[in-house]
Amino acid sequence: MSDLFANLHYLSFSDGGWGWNLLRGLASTLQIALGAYALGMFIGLFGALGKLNGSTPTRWLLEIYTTLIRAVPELVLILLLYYAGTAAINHMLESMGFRPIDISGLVAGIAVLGIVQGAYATEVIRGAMLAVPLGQIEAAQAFGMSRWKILRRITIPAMLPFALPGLSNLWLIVTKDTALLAVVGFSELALVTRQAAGSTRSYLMFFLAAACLYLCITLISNQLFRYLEKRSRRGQPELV
Amino acid sequence: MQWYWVAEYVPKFIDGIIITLQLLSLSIFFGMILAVPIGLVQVTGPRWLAAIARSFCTVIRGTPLLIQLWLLYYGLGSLFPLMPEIRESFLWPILRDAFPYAVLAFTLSVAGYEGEVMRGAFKGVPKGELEAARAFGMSRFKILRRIWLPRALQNVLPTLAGEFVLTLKSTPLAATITVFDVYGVGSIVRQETYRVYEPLLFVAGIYICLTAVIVVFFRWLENRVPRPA
Amino acid sequence: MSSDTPSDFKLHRSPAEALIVENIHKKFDDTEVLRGVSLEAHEGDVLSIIGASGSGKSTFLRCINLLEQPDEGELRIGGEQIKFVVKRGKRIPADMKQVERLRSKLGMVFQSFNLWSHMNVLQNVMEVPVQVLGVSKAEAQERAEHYLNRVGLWEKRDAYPAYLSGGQQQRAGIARALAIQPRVMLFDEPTSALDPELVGEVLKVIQDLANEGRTMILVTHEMKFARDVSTQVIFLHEGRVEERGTPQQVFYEPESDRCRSFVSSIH
Amino acid sequence: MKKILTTLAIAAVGFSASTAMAEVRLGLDSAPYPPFYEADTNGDFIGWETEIGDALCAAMNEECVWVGVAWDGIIPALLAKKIDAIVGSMSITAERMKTIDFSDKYYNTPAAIIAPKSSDIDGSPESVKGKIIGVQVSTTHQNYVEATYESMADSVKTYQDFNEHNQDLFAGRIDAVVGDSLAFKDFLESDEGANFEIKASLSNEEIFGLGVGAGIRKGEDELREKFNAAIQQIRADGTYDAISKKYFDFDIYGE
Repeated sequence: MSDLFANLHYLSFSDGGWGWNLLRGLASTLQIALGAYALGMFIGLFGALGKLNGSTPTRWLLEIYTTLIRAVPELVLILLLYYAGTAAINHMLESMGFRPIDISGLVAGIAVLGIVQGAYATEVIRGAMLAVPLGQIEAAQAFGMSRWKILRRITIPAMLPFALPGLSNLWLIVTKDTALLAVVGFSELALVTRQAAGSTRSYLMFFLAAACLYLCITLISNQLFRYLEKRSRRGQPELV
Repeated sequence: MQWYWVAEYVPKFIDGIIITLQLLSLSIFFGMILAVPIGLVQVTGPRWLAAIARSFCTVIRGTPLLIQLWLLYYGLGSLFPLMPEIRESFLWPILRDAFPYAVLAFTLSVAGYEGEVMRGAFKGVPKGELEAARAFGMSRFKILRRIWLPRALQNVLPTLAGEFVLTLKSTPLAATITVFDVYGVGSIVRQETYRVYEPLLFVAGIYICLTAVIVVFFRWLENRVPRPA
Repeated sequence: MSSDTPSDFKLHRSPAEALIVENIHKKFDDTEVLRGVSLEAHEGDVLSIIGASGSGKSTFLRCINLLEQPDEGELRIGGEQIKFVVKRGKRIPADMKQVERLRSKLGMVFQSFNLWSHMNVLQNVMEVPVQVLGVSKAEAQERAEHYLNRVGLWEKRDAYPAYLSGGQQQRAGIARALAIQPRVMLFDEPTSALDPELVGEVLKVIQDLANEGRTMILVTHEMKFARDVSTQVIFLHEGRVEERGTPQQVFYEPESDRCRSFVSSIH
Repeated sequence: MKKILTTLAIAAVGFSASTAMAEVRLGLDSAPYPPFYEADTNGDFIGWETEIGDALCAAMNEECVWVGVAWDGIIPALLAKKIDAIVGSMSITAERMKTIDFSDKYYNTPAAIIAPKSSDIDGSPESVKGKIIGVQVSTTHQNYVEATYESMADSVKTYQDFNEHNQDLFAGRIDAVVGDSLAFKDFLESDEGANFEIKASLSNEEIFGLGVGAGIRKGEDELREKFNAAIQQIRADGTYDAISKKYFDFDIYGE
């Protein structure tokens, strides 16, 4: 235990301390998480619309997508998409006569986690859209709103209160899933922690420090989502 | 795509599947045993105990499992040399092995997530049913055993399959602390054959099958247990 | 009212004492819900408690089997006095074992049925005899089937509560209470949660039980029913007994104005 | 919705901006492997091998960037064109040559087995009987352990990261570690490593190969030739020795 505190200077922000590096790792973690979350939402929104209104083949494809993604461990998916995904894209580009592109670790990380998030988001948003009373949408149709406008003005705002608990959960999942990118060597908080721990051999301290940083993200996010949920629920009685 | 290696590695994959299933069943078993009291004290326990249980759930759910796993394995491991007496103790053969750390980490994880689920489940049992049990003279413990707990478990049953699939999907992390589960065996194949995608696809296929088994099992279980409409 | 009933008195009244409640007070926060309510039931009595909503009649019934702890007052069930102690300013039963034993002599029927939804009807009825009274499974099943037959629910014994109508659920609830072979049956507005067309089947079962000579305490809104089955009617108002007597007295010759205007609704 | 679209737009711009392929991306293990390479507290890679790599790039007249990847995924990363060359202490072996090409060697140091000072392990297969041996995955050292020790030892544990088997050796979970003799130096000189020592130097050309070279995708002979030329050049002009002197007191190039 004394060991734990004797090495506290490794956490400092001055020379020889890993403080800044940990914060940089935290910044990459947040960057990936935000990017992947946004991508996941995007996929989720259109995935949900596709599942609800799409043609039969679309629905089948989406069903396969959500089922497979939710049945395979994230770690395996990340490795598969990380290595195979970029290779496949480049292969495709080359066969189409384009130059291969350099997909940075950041973009790859965002894409991989975003695709995983998308599967879960599709289900959450689909469920929420189903919970919106049909009458509200019919009313909008009756007043001559276009499909896109109905989606933007009525369906999305009306489903948000139903979707937010699930979506906030997804955000917490994606922030933690970023740690898996450490296994492919992407430099985010978990990997920086591992490097720092390996270099200084202060394993306990650095992993505790990282755990605290992740916990901070969670706690702050919880507050934020609580506020958002309250706002999105304006004009509605308490959900039971 | 080349699959020539599959036959050679089948025995290793079977070992890996056994390790994965052991990891899964042990951590779910111990995790649920912990989750029940963690959920219960948050609903009915003394305030200090409820606070401890709540903090436990927050910490477990708020930090990545990978970090928890490394913290337990490498973090605790770094303390052993400071305590030579541990190496003399009968526990050393257990503490030395990586598998128990994986079980511990996943158990705590299941306890944290399912503790939260159980809290909701206990809370969701209609007050009237508990009151009826009290009115007929059941003791507190008997009410818990005969009415409250079965009802709470019945409440969570539809969500359990999903939760267990999530646990299954997190077991590959154990490979990062030298436990050779299905994923770990897949990694060996990747290293030895220099094939990247095929072993990963094979591993993904195994997990899909395991997931299907869990889902089908719970569907069967659910059909055996009546649901209030 | 003496808590020491002389044996000659008992002989004189012939039926034995079943339940004696004395001077119950109950406060929720600062609201006094019960301000000294007493009641005496002997074997074979059917006591109806009537009153407006909020008059405290349900709370009173719940105090009898200590689902609520009375702040003051005494309870005797089958001649056994419940002991209380004061802990941290709260009056609580001294001996939970005693409470549990006495509760198992009171068959409670709830407004919202409160059947255990993870057990089928038969299991619901067998549960307390087996688990609390220590009756053997075989005997409990025999008993349960007997009482289910009584309430006309024998065919539904394997059904789960969620698949029964409200009236059937309440009849199952009555069978559950009967199966413990209680000293006293307690009914807490047994028909209030039912659709009007289902009220009749439940009232009929209760009526039969009354005719059989069971000791019952009944909190109800069904005035006509109370008038027809009761041996005694108690009118509660703001936590006090405003009027007490035979149905004839309470419904047709009430002394209190409040009672008169309340019961006028059934004429 | 607007926000989501904006974020996606930004991501797309970042995506297209990164399509330029001007620089050579040199891949190494993200995990520290001193004194050859490790990330410093700023997150930059430092060490003997990164200095040599920078010198090679200067000699080749190329812009280079260092990219940390997971060791067990470093060949897939090369094949997936996430990196252009592996400059991360990868030994040239026949097995790897089936999948990738190598430049000429740029260093060669012996492998070693380390164990507690009190241990009677002497490097022979008999001496590891009943012991647990740790080794990093996807290394020549792993191949050596499997070929030489696995049948005798209690078990072999493989690790993702060089430091993690050292940590487990320190924690007493394993009895010996096989790895690069120079890479052990840092550990053996630390407080944690004080109770351990090199028990034996291990040699087996067939397994350990001909030394460490830069790993390159098959078919990219032009880049390989450039590396070879650059290695010759820095050997000849004294750059190689100047860098090595800062880290080692002997010739790391080997005979």
